[in-house]
Amino acid sequence: MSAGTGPDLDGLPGGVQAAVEAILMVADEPVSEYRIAAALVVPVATVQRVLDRLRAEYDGRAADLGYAGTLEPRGFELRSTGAGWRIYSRSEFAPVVSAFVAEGQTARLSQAALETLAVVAYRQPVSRGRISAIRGVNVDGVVRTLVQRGLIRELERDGESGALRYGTTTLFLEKMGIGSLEELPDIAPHLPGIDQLDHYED
Amino acid sequence: MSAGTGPDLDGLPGGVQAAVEAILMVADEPVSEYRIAAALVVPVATVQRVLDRLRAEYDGRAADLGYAGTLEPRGFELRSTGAGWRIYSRSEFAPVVSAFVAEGQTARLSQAALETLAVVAYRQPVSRGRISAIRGVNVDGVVRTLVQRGLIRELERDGESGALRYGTTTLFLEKMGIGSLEELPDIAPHLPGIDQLDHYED
Amino acid sequence: MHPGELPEPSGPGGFAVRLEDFAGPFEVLLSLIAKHELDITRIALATVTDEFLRYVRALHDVGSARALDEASEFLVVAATLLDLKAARLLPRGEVEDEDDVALLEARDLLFARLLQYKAFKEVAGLLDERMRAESARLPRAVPLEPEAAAVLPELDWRTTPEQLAGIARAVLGARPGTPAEVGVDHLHGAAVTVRDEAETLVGLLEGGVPRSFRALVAGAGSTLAVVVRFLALLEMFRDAVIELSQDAPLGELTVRWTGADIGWTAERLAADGAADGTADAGGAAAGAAAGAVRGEAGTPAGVPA
Repeated sequence: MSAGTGPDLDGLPGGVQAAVEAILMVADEPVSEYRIAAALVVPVATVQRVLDRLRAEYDGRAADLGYAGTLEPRGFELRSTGAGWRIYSRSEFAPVVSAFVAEGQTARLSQAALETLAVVAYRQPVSRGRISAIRGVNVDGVVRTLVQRGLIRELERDGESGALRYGTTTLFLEKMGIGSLEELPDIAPHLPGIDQLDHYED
Repeated sequence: MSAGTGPDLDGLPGGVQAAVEAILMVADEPVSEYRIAAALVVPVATVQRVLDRLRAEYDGRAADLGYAGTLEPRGFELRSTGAGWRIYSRSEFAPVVSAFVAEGQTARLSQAALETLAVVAYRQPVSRGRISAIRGVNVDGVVRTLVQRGLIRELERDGESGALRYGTTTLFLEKMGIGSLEELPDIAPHLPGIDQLDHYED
Repeated sequence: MHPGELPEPSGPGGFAVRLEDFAGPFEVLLSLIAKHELDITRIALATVTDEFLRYVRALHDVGSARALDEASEFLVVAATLLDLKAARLLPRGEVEDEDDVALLEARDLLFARLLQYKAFKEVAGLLDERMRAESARLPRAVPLEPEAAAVLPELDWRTTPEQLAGIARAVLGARPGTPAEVGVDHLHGAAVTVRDEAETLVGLLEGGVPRSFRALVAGAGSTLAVVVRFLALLEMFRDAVIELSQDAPLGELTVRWTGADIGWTAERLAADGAADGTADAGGAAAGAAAGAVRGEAGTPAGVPA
């Protein structure tokens, strides 16, 4: 199955499937099937098939795998977003798992932080002045908190006003479990006509 | 199986075994069977049994598990060291894992990594939370890179907050061409008093 | 309104109001106003506020942690409603009047602002839900095993101890949140000082020939320089080294030098402390006109370009 130049996966215990698993184990960010295929020197379609199979296996979906009996779900799951594939602990075990992840566990965001984050997510690149105008309060402290949490970051300065503008980070996408900003929930149903909003220039 | 005060593991998919797996999959340092037992509120002997079983399962040792057929080994394995248990990619797959890791890595430290390294060098022992507060961004990924590069390492946990703290390594001294931390150029006159820095507790 | 009746906390929606035209949750009131189904001018905001205060007090009495949250949220919404109402109550007159057009736009803006704020609030709720659901799963992000770490490309190290110390100074010195001084690096534009501009003006006027203000600022080169030159003229007028004359309102402003015999020089502005062009050209002009802006001459002034 493997091309001549790649490692001899068929000779290894568990074959291609185990090789894909081995890579997933060391990835510390979502990985695409293309990167996996490149490392293993196997066709992307093969990797795609293996990933789908692994996901079903971890979820305990015996029927999808063609097994007659039942299959226990594993304590972890394989998830795919636009950014790629990644191993997560299964959500049901959140209460027992959180104690073991040293830091990086973030406390819940305040209502003010959430609203500011929403404005940045949907209006980026956006300056603090504009966020303030929308929220009707000073947002300096909240913006700082969001930057410290790694959820938003400073982007370029606005050409005209020179104001620093902010956008969301890949960590934000991760926390939302999405691969790109296009996957954000649609805001349109909540908004008045977009033409009205365009009055809100800084 | 679980005691009255613990989480209801039997009601969760995969039971105690999946709960242990969930912890092992995302713990970012080796964990002992005692810590797992405490978190799950089950006897240590039970955790020990589950760990042995998981290891046999990952290794594909069907006979040890009482299975009649064969079992494919997984791409990961459970290893036990003095510090505890950890899931690693299976050692046979080192070549493909290496191919994956080496691609997409650069030989130079990023500016973000250098800044974080400078903070650790001059403020050690220091926690990730505090580095984050000083740099104003999330530093989890960068700290991981520096640990992987052998330039910083985990020290003791902070007595009060329990946060892991980091310090530089002898490799760092070697790279800098100095014999000890005392030889680092003095930056004190340019800094605010240490009492002011203490605002940055995690 | 029915005095004596406590508005009831109505589930997660919270605050409800009872008015002549409307009784129900506050959220519904807002959406009716937004949809133009209820005239904002008919709502007695004071009544709404009174009811709200009683509602929050009731929450507080039962020890609900929501009291503070709800209060601050209400303040934002109430302020917007008040703006909205003020705009609606102002006489509009004929639409030909430019001021009226501006007012109408302001009203529309307020509507949009209210709606937009509500939209982001709703979406913030969605983000919260999503992130909470997501945080139940933790991604695997563990340090590389030693074998895999060994294959990382050899580190290309070029940083000297002095460079690292420089980085440390920069990072540890510039702490977020408590800047030692207000950053002005976002203000670009050449430095223009009152003293320098006064010197230029003296050069133009010294011969004794009266010149128009228009001529004096003709070579200024930027709006900022024009503003600072104007400030310099105010300073010179205060020191009685120039005379100003204007034949008719909005007519040509003529400037004449009278300071030759008292030996006035622009250096004096440095010694005295003189008006200083500040960051905002408009603000500086307004301030100077009111005689309010005092500062140190020689301080660079800048405006957003």
